[in-house]
Amino acid sequence: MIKKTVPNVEDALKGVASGMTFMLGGFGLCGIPENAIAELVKLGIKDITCISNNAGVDDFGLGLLLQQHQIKKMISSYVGENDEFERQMLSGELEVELTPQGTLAEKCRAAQAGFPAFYTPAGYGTEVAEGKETREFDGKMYVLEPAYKADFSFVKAWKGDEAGNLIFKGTARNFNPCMCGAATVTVAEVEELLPAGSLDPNEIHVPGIFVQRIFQGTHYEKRIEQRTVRQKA
Amino acid sequence: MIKKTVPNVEDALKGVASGMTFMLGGFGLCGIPENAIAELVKLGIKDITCISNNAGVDDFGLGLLLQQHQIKKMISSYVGENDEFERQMLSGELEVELTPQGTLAEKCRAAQAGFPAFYTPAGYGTEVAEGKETREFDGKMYVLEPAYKADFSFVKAWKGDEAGNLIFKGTARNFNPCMCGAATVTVAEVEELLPAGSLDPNEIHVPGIFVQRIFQGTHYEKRIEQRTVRQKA
Amino acid sequence: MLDKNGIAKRIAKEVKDGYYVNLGIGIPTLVANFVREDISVEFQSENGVLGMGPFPFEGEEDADIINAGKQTITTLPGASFFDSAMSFGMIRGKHVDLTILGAMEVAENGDIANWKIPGKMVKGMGGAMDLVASAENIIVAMMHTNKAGQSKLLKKCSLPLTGVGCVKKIVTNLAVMEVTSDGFKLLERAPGVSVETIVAATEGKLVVEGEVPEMAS
Amino acid sequence: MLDKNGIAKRIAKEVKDGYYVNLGIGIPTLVANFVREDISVEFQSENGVLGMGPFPFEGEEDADIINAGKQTITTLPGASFFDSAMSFGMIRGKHVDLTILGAMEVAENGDIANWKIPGKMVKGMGGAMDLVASAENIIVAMMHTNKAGQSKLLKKCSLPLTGVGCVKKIVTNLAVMEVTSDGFKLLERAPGVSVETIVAATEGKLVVEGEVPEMAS
Repeated sequence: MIKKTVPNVEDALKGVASGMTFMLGGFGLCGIPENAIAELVKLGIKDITCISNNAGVDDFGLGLLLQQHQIKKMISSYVGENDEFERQMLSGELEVELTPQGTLAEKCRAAQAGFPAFYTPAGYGTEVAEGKETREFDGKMYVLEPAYKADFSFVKAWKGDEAGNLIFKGTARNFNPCMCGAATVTVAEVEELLPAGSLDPNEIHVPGIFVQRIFQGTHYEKRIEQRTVRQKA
Repeated sequence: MIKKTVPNVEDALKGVASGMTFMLGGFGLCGIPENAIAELVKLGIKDITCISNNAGVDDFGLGLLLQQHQIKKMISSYVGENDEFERQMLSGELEVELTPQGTLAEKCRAAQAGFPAFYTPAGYGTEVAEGKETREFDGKMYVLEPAYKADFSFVKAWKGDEAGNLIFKGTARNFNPCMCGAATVTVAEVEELLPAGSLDPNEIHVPGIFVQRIFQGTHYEKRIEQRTVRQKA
Repeated sequence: MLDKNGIAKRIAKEVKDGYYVNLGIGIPTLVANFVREDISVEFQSENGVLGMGPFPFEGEEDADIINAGKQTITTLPGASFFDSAMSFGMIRGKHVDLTILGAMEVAENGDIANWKIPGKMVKGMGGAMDLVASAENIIVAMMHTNKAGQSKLLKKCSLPLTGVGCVKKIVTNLAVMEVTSDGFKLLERAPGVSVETIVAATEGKLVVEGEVPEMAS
Repeated sequence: MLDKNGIAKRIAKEVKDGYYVNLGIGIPTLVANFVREDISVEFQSENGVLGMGPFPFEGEEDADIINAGKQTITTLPGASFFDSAMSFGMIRGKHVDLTILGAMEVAENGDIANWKIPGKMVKGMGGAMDLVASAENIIVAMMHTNKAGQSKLLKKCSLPLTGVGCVKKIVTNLAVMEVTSDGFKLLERAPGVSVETIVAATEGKLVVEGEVPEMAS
């Protein structure tokens, strides 16, 4: 068994530097790598490019990095929950590349699985396809989208083991599996870090081969963006 | 919940006909849809095209369909365990399309996920790439491979529920998940068919949306091709 | 004239037994409340869940179980969770039978715009571009006119597109329309709404053939 | 001269701490027996398992747990199972550090042929074409000559190729060679084998520089 555990978030993020490109898992605030983001804020590195479906909210998630003006460019599908984001974007401080959500997921998966590019129908005929190669297959038009290239992937799982194997909970899975192994270094933080052999090999969502470093996360806030309930009848 | 259960293999295979293209899960004899294959033999349909990583052995798996001369064409990556297969191929009775194993898996996944084609490095510079479009990305050469088109997918899982959700065991998973939803109709046979709600939604390998019909399989032989053991020390 | 619930209720009639349905944010989300109880339907949310149930009871919310609108949800028996790549595999691979979403503008050829107002608002397309580029069956739920009273059913969209020629049906507060090669074909009038009112509120070509029935309630 | 186990033992020295390794059928399978016990290595099998262990004890075989050679296997703590698409994602995505496989022919430019003898034998390429097209580090384990005594290290492969310019190193019963832009570079002689014997058994260009050491045992 190849051991991937590191003692803490500081060791897990060794090597991150200004100007790098990061992938960050999560959908909204669900399943985001809270510990890695907090450490990136602490490290104060600048000019980061972030590939993340969303940009957090003003005071949590990637919003924390936006507040500190650490992000140069965001690559996302939806950024509608963040006033500071909107301000920086409209003022031109922040570069933004909006990408269809399925395309974003697949550009990560392509990087993970060694595909240089893929054809998707999403965005054909829209400004998303401007300047991109398009092509017809069986009478339908597709856009050629290249795989992402990133320096680090930061993902968050529910359970993990020393071998780097990961299991996610509910919809906190989202982009996290697609981003594992899609960057030069994949750093996984988990709610529960277990010895090798604790997880059923049948139930593993991401095999450890896609993960370079894994650590036990702490102080998960797991904030809910839209608490929605129904009344008891 | 949308119910996918059918009472038996006869109902599960309604609509199969001579001349159709089928995908069949399994690697060697591991994880093959034994019940569906037996029923295809019984139905006696002819001129089938089979997409399956292997072609079974002389007297089991797809070998049973070969014996009856029901197969017109095999699309596989490895066919080296079957004398009758070799005889039919060399005599020209059987058409054979050999495809790299990873390409075969991805051609199924592409059909499942709505990708018309993809670029893979496998087979570049070999006869597998003859007549196919090739292309350079970042200094490396790739071959364009189209998604498969099939009428039925026959897969075999360990556990399944009424909603068509599937869980596989060990390496019997192999091509089965990639083939679900990759044909017009996906038929899953399972060792254990359970009521909806019996499976943990986190542990499902194939969501029921990719499966049209599911049934409780019977009499699994699960033959071992290469029984290999070590001696107790 | 219909309110938002009325629009959702009318669209719910388009949901058939055995359908997997993806509901967008806003009016589409309300559709789930009106689907007939004697048919089997499963709701997919592109953030990675199939078999969504109602919102949780107070105190039972789970931060790890949300829908694409970031709302806390529950799951029903037979539900499953999966990653974003597989989720969009379901969508792109046409396994989802019906997509219901909102729009800022729809053109008479089926073009849709719903993600960007240049210089004013850029929230992003989320999963909408994948959904409209893939689904065979796309219904738009929206008000017939915008807040300034201008028609949202146009000859040609003025805003950046989300998808081209993809919308099949539109249900607004005033009418039910089908997108045909001749333009918007008026199928039903909302209760108490005249054909003239609908014609006046529609900038794009509206095809009115014979007697247009009032929507059944 | 080395026997099959000797070849496997020599190749095992190429396996470094932290490597994920894919072993082909035949001699490569034997490599697992000789890997140093003080390093951490995981074996991947392309049919969908990472963390393979030894063969099971008699009576403990499980038909659902096999390797790519269809042999019954066991798994070690930290193992995982996955589908074929993900398995080849590991391979194509260069997550597997070392691939060891057999060959019928290797050319001096690194071409390899190992899946077909036209008109005689067509077993198929299995996962070999994916492996050789993707891996950065490919070692071939084979006999230096075929049963007819002809060299398997050629100027140019005569059989249909499995991959082009991909082999990095070759370990045979006679020698260890590296593929360079100048041809096969002789690195080590098998015990008791002279440079002359290796030269005579090699049809392709063999680069011999200075004193070629005998393999350390």
